[in-house]
Order: sequence, then C-alpha cells, then structure tokens
Amino acid sequence: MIAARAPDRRLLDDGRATRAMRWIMAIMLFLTVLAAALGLATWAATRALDSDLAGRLTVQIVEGDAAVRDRSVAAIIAALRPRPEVRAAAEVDRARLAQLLEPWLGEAGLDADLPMPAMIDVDLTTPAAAAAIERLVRGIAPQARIDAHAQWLAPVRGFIATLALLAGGLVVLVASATTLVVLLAARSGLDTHRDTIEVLHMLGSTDVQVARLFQRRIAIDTLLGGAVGTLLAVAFLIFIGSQIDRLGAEIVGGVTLRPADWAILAMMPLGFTLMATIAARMTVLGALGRRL
Amino acid sequence: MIAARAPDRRLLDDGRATRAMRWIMAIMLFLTVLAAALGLATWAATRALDSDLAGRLTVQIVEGDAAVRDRSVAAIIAALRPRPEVRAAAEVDRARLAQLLEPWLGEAGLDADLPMPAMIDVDLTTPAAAAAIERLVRGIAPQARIDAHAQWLAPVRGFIATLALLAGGLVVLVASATTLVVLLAARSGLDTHRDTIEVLHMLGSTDVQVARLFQRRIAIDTLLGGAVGTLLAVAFLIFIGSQIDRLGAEIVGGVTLRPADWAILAMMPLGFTLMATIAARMTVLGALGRRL
Amino acid sequence: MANIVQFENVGLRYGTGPETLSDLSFTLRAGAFYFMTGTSGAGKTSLLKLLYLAQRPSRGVIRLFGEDAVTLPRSRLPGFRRRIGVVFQDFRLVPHLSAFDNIALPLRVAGMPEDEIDEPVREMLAWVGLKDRTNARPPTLSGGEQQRIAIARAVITRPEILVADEPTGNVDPDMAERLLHLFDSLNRLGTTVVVATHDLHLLSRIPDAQMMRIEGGRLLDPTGSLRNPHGAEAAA
Amino acid sequence: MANIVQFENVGLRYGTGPETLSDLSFTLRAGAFYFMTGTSGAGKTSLLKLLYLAQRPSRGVIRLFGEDAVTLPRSRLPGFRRRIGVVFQDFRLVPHLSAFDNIALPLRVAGMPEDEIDEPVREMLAWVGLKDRTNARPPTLSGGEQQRIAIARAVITRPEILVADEPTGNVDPDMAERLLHLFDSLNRLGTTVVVATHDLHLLSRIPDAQMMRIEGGRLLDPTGSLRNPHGAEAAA
Ligand SMILES: Nc1ncnc2c1ncn2[C@@H]1O[C@H](COP(=O)(O)OP(=O)(O)OP(=O)(O)O)[C@@H](O)[C@H]1O
Ligand SMILES: Nc1ncnc2c1ncn2[C@@H]1O[C@H](COP(=O)(O)OP(=O)(O)OP(=O)(O)O)[C@@H](O)[C@H]1O
Ligand SMILES: [Mg+2]
Ligand SMILES: [Mg+2]
Repeated sequence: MIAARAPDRRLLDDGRATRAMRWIMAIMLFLTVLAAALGLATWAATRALDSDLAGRLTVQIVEGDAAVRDRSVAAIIAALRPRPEVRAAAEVDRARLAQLLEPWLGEAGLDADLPMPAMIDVDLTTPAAAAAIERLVRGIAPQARIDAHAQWLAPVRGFIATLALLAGGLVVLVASATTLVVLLAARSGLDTHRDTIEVLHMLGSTDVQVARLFQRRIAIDTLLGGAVGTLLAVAFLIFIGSQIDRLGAEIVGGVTLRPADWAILAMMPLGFTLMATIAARMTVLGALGRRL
Repeated sequence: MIAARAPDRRLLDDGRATRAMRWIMAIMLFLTVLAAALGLATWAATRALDSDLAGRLTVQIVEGDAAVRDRSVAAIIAALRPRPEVRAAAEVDRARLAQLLEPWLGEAGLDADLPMPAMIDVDLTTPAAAAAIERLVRGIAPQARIDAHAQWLAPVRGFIATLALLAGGLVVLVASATTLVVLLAARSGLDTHRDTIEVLHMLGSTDVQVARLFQRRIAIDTLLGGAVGTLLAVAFLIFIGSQIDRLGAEIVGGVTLRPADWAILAMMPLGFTLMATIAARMTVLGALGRRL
Repeated sequence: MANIVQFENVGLRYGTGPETLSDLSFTLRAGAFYFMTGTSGAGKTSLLKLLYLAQRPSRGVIRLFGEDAVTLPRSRLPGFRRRIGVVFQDFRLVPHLSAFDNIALPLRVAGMPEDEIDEPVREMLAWVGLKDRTNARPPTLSGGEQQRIAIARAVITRPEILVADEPTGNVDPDMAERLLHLFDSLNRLGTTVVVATHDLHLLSRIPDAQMMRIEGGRLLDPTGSLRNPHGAEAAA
Repeated sequence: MANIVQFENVGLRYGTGPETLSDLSFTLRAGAFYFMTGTSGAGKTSLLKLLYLAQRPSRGVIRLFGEDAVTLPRSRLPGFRRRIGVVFQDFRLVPHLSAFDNIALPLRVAGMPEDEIDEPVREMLAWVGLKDRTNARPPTLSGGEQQRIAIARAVITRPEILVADEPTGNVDPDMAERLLHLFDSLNRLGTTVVVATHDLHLLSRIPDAQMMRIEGGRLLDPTGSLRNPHGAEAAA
C-alpha cells in the first residue's frame, strides 16, 4: 500500500501552515490538560470530602462540672468501641480543641468561666449506623449533642462542589474548543495539500490510499503537537504542585492528582490524535467522493 | 493606495484555510474572555472582601451577668458613635447572633447555661483607627474582646486570594495561547497567500502596499472571529450569571462583574486584532525584505 | 484492431454555461496514434479530460476499454486511470517531491515494490535528458525540464492509452522531436497515443498518425474515418 | 539610440551549484526587438530573471535604464519593476481574481484611479480575443487563454521594457502571430521587447528583430553586434 512506504512520507509537504497547526494543537492540548487536571483534582477533593464526612460523627458533651463531663466521655467511649459499626472512637485532645475554637471564642474565652465542652470523634464503617449510635449515646448521656460532620461542613462542601462543577464546565469548554481546532486543522490541512491529493487521485490512487496518507500526516501533526503541549502542561502541573506544597495552603493542598488521573492526562493527546485521524479520513473521503 | 480600493478586497482569497483560522480565533477569544471574566470577578471579590474587612471591628462582651453586659454595651456604643473615625456602631441583633452561632454551638447551647455574649459591629472610616478604638473600648469595659474582621476571615480570604491568583494565571495562560495562535495565524495566512504576494511584488508593489493589504485581511479575520467568540463568551457569562443568581450560591454570588470589567472584555477582540495586525505587518515586511 | 475509445453524441457543459463540446462521435482504434489540433479554447483539453476520466460528459455515451465509462462506479475508476497515462497541459508536478519521486509516483500508486522502481525511473530520466537533475524539485527546474518530467511520469507505467496535452510547448524543436520519438516507441509497443498540439510541424513526424481537428467544440471529420475507423481502413 | 540594458561579465549561480549563466556581456538598445533562443535548460529564463529584477547576479555588472541595478536599494526596485512588463513562463495569474482583475492588477498597483482602468482593460481583453471571458477565473480558462491574460497583464501599462518568456507555447499559430503583432505594435511605440521562444517560425515575422542565442549558460554573439550594438548598426 502506498501509505506504508518510506518515500511516500514525503508526499505531503511539511509546509509552514502544517507547522503552525502543530503549534496550535500543542497550545490547545496544553490548555485542555490543565483544565482536565483542575477538573480531576476538584472532583477528587469533593469525593474525598464526602467519604471523610459521611462516616464521621462528633459527640459533644456540654457540662459545667468537669468530673461529670469526663465520666460521661469515658462511658460513651467504652460503649462505642466494641460495636462493629464503629471503626474508631476517641476523645478529641483538649489542647487541640482549644486551638480549634480559639479563633471563634478568643483566648479570653478559654481560660474564663466558659465551660469547655468535651468532644468525641466517632468514625463509622457504615454511614447508615449514625442513628443507632445517636440513640446509644443519648442513653448514656442525655445532654450530649451529636453532630454528623456532613452537616457541619455542608457550606464548605457546597462551595467545593460548585468549584468542581465550574472546573468540569471548563474542561468541557476547552475540550470542545480543542476538538473544533483539531477538526479545523484537519480541514485546513486538506486544503494545503489539495493539489497533491488531486494529482494522486488522477494517477489512479484509490480514495482509501489518499485518505490513509493524509490521515497519517494529521495524526503525526496532532500527536507531535499534542505531546509537546501535554508535556508542557504536566511540567507546569508538577511545578504548581510543588509551589502548593511549599506554601502549604490547606484547602488547596487536599487537591491532588492520583496516578489514575495522571494516566487520563497522558491519554489525552492520544485521544485527540484518534479524533483528528477520524476527522481527516472523513474529510478526505467526503471531498474525494464529491469529485469524479 | 492599492489597499484602499474596493477591487483590491478580492486580492487575497477568502480561502478555506482562512476561514478555519477565523474560527480558531473565535474559539481562542471565547476562552480568553471567559478566563478574563473569571480573573476580573475573583479579583473584584478579593478587593471587596478586603475593603469590607479592613474597616470593621467586632467588640464582644463575654459577661455572665446580663445587666452588666447590657450596660457595657450601651456605654461603648455611646462612646463610639460621636467619634469621627467611626462610621457606625451598633449592637448585633441578639436573634441574628443566635442564628449565627447555632451551627457551632447547637440549639442546646443557646438556652442552656452558656452565657450569651453581646456583640457590637463597628464600622470605621479609616482602618488605621482600629488601635485607638480598641484602647477606648478597653477603657470602658476591660473584659471586652475586640476582633478585627480581617483576622476572623483570614483563612477564607487566603482561599479566595489563592483562587484569584489561579484565575489570574489562567488568564495569562489563555491570553498567551491566543497570542501565539494569532501570531501563527498571521504566519500561516502569509503562507496561504504566498503566490499572490509574490505576483504583487513582481508587478512593482512596494512592501508597504503588500503589507497593508495583508494586515487588513488578518485584521478582518481576527476581528470577525474574535467578535463572534467574544459575543458567545458574553452570552455564556450572562447565562452563568443568571444560573448563579437562581441558585443563590452565597460565596459565588459575591463574584460579579462591574461595568468596567465588561468594557475590558469588550475590548479584548480589538486588542487581539491590533496585535494580529502588527504581527502580520512585521511578518510580511520581514519575508519581503529577505527577497529581492 | 479493437476500438479502445468510443464517443457517441457526447456533449460537455461547464456549470450553466453554453456547451463547450457538442455532438462528439468518434472511435479510437487500439494501438493507433492521434494528433488533436484546434485553436486555443476550441475544447481540446476538455475532450481529453473526458478521455482521462477527469470529467463526466453532460450527455452522450463514452466507452473506454469496451466498458461504459459514464456509469462506471467510482470504485472502479482508479483501476481505469492506472491504464491511462496523462501529460497535463499545466504539468501538475508535486512541487516538494524530487524529479525522481515525481516520476516514480504512478509506480508507487500502483503498488510496485520499491526495489523495482529505481531502474525504470533512472532510465526514464536519461531518456528525457535530465539524469543530472534527479534530485531537483520542480520549482528549481526550467519550464522545459518540468514538462519533460511530466512526460516521463505519464509514460513510465507503459499505459494502454497515453494522453498528452500540448506536451512540447516549452521545449526546443530538437527536444520536441526526441519526445515525439518516445511517444512513437511507446505506440509501437501497443499504446494508443493521443497528442493535442499547436505545433503543426510535429504532425509530419508521424506519418501514420490520424488527425483530429476540433473547432468550436465540434469534431471535424470530413472523411468519416474517425466515426468509422475500420471502414476507412478497409477503403484505404 | 540609447542603451537601455547593459550586462558586463555577469554570472549567475543558484545556491552552491555550478554557474547557470557565465560571462554574459551584451547591450540592449532602447526601442529594439530581441528574440532569445536556446535549448531547454540553457538559461533563458534565468537571464530574463536578471533582467526583470527577480534575481541578483552572483557576479558582474547590470545597468538598467542607465543605473546600476545590482546595488540599487530595495526601496527603488518597485519603481523599476513598474517600468518592466513581464510575461512569466508559468503565467503566474492570481487564481481567485477574474480575467479582468488580473489584467487590471499592474494599473492598480501603480495607483491608477479606478475609473480610468475599465477602458484599457476591456480594450486589452478584446485584443487577446477574450472579451467573452472577462469574468472567468484562471482555473476555468484554457491554457492558451491563460497565456493571453498573462500577456495582456504584461503590456497593459505600456512598459519601457517588455520581457516575454515563451509567450506563445500554448496558443495556435494564428493566435501566436496575432500576439506577436501586439508586441510589434508596442515596440513601434518605443518599448524594448525581449521574447524568449522555442518557436523558430516566429522569428521570421519580425524582420528587424535581433537574435540572442544562449547555449549552456553562455551568450553566442558571433557578429559582436550584441556586445557593441551601435558599431554593428553603423556597419550594417
Ligand atoms: N531556482 C533554481 N535553482 C537551481 N537551479 C535552477 C533554478 N532555476 C533554474 N535552474 C536550473 O538552471 C538551468 C537553466 O534554467 P532556465 O529556467 O534558465 O532554462 P531555460 O533556458 O528557461 O529553459 P526552458 O526553455 O526549458 O524554459 C536549468 O538546468 C535549471 O534546472
Ligand atoms: N472549468 C471550466 N469552467 C468553465 N469553462 C471552462 C472550464 N474549462 C475550460 N472552460 C472553457 O471551455 C473552453 C474550452 O477550453 P479547453 O481548455 O478545452 O480549450 P483548449 O482547446 O484546450 O485550448 P488551449 O489550446 O488554449 O489549451 C474555453 O473557452 C474555456 O474557457
Ligand atoms: Mg488546452
Ligand atoms: Mg524557461
């Protein structure tokens, strides 16, 4: 077949327009990979938050008498630990609690008369068991307040979910734009090589021969451009990642990419190459089909 | 001059490659305008937050005895109101305070023994006056705690600032990508019209005549493509805006575009057109300068 | 001798304009040599386009290699085209391929193994006097050199029909004669040759050649020998 | 009569190859008619390229309109080019412009007002016999029609020098003669004409014309009349 041999590689010119398209592909894949990384990371963050929250409770004992309070805490923990639906139950360290509350109540509030509540973190194996646990705790200490974390962090979760949605929208937008650019590149590449295609056609090449030649060129362009763009994007992401680690930004810190995410990003130039190839093939076959 | 007359409009062909470039410009400006909108909105949000926070204090009176507490509050408000650096000072409505604290302390906490603190919102004309006000308040009620809002909301502010930074980075990335695409389009357009340019050159056109012809074509392409992209982006932003209003998402709701922002967005296709025009001119003059 | 091409009442109209070709009825004998003449714009290239399947007629019947070429399915056209060699009036060389690769193109399209390509292409380059321009790309060749590459590309596959549209317009008379000799050799090996030309001096070089004259889109056939070649032959 | 073109020891080398043109020394008289012949690849087009400023020589001196054309600053080249009409061997028409607009191009480049363009262009179209193809674009024209548009474009400005590279390769002998007559009329109006051609029959049509013969990149000048035109004239 004509497309399989070395001398045929030269058949379609490596013109300047082709090179421009290659760079545009690089730019578009750079943007797409970044958008996808943002989408994947925020989605992962939302999921992590969900799995964190769903199975966690906090039991709060508000009790002026420190001794009564500590006894209630010990009783509750003892009752919870043996149960199969409880993965872990432990009192929140008093110092840490003070630290947590500090911005809300101020240093003054802590060593003053304010009764410092005790808190028990409960980690469940199944979120559904929450109600049963609540009943159990109330049986031991009626004054206890039970908070599912999901309820606590609902506004934060809502905000992060909104972000994830926006990131997802961005991915869709940039990927659509890239798809369009790839399709346009395939069409405009056909235009660049119109004369050569015409000659091949008149010399008795079959439509499939011409299409194959052409789709290979587009595939190479997209793959080269896309690979460059993706590599730059990955390098950029790694740099950004290191900056975030360095800053230790807490909320953004939870936003990380798992190996599966990296694999998806690496697949993107291949996916777009496949799409460009199919688009080129259909464009050529369509254009040739219209002539004799 | 050759470029100024109607028949010359036809000199550069409205080929398919040209049309592809026009669409690619549309796509890139769509993305750029969206990125810029995101950048402007988050930046505005950060600034709004800053100006909101910088000039505000909350005075908190934690006092078991309700009568003492109320007297302190009245005294402080009376002392603050006449001062020139205080724009407003008012006690926070008790019911609203309860509502605000509810998720943190629970319903149980409110009607229990917990001493309900009183709060006074103070709005300053100059943030620098905060220290003087603090001294004044402490003179009246030594047990008062004074919070500058900036301190309270520091983590939220940090998060939003990070977002604004990311959005800014996105704007820079997308704008650079668009710049590159515009430059590439100018170069590849030159390639499409190489033969025509060669003929004009040999017929005695001056370099400036050829460049003018060519840069006008690129300007038209960029302006048309860019205008379409910008219009689509603006329509998309208005749609998104209406969705956000409908959902009433609180945090995102603060993120709005001012008229000046809209003006900046509307200027973007013009800016890119100017850039494309200059790039095209320099490309043509450079290419022609290399030949006889 | 068999009829390799048969036109019956063929007409050609570009778009919605007037008929460029009208009422063409003629027969080409396999293995014969034809010259086609006519003023500029008479319709020579248009007729040749019908012959090498670059254009469908707007009416009439064309039979090629004994088959109806008008209703031929698209999938069979490449096979037909490979049996026809064409020298285009505007050469149509691939500008970024070397002279060698341009000439080798039809062989590669036909799927000939790479090691069998080198020899015939080099031989062909020598024939048209361009051995020392083997690696030159068309834009760096002179007009006549380009034309010779175009001729070499058309004849390299030893096609059953050779269609040459003004093949000597850019070469000197000596070279023209040499190229005509190439066509003649090919013709002797069995190829039917159709050469459209303005150079009336070429005509005398092939005494056996048959004349076709186009005027205003119509074929002049005063002796009727184009319409009925075998009758004419018998009469001669 | 003044000398309009003067070559002294001119050589041309493409890239790092051998010299395509060597030791060219000749003078063209203003208002004269020259035919240039030579085998394909001899260097005719290359010499003409030097003449119409599409190429700088690699050595030697070229004087055009009495000025040194080799060291001419770029900014003055357009002015020189507008005084030279060129029929390119490959036509170089702008494919998406109509026949009319192609012919009008040099007038527009020179900044002629639009209302003065219509008449001469239509007259020119009539001269080359293409009045009814005014709005056709080059790809829909026959080879000879394209060539005539190229000629019309070259002569429309009544240039001081007309350079025509194989201008009749695609037209029939009658049209060739007609076109030659056009060149002759222009010549009588004062234009210096240089026509490179393979068609030896054209030569006899202009009895006053001077012959230039290129062989292997060198100019044959057996009588010395090209080197010293006024001396030869005096002798004649
Ligand atoms: N741009 C170029 N680069 C390299 N070699 C060239 C270039 N242009 C022409 N040549 C070579 O220079 C020689 C002379 O070419 P030129 O076009 O001047 O010939 P010519 O006399 O016009 O021939 P023809 O009658 O075939 O048009 C040829 O061998 C050609 O291959
Ligand atoms: N694609 C086309 N669309 C419209 N008209 C066309 C097209 N091709 C050719 N013509 C017209 O048809 C007529 C015949 O053209 P054709 O090319 O067949 O002439 P020709 O005999 O080959 O002339 P020449 O000797 O000048 O090459 C011409 O008037 C030409 O303008
Ligand atoms: Mg023709
Ligand atoms: Mg030449």
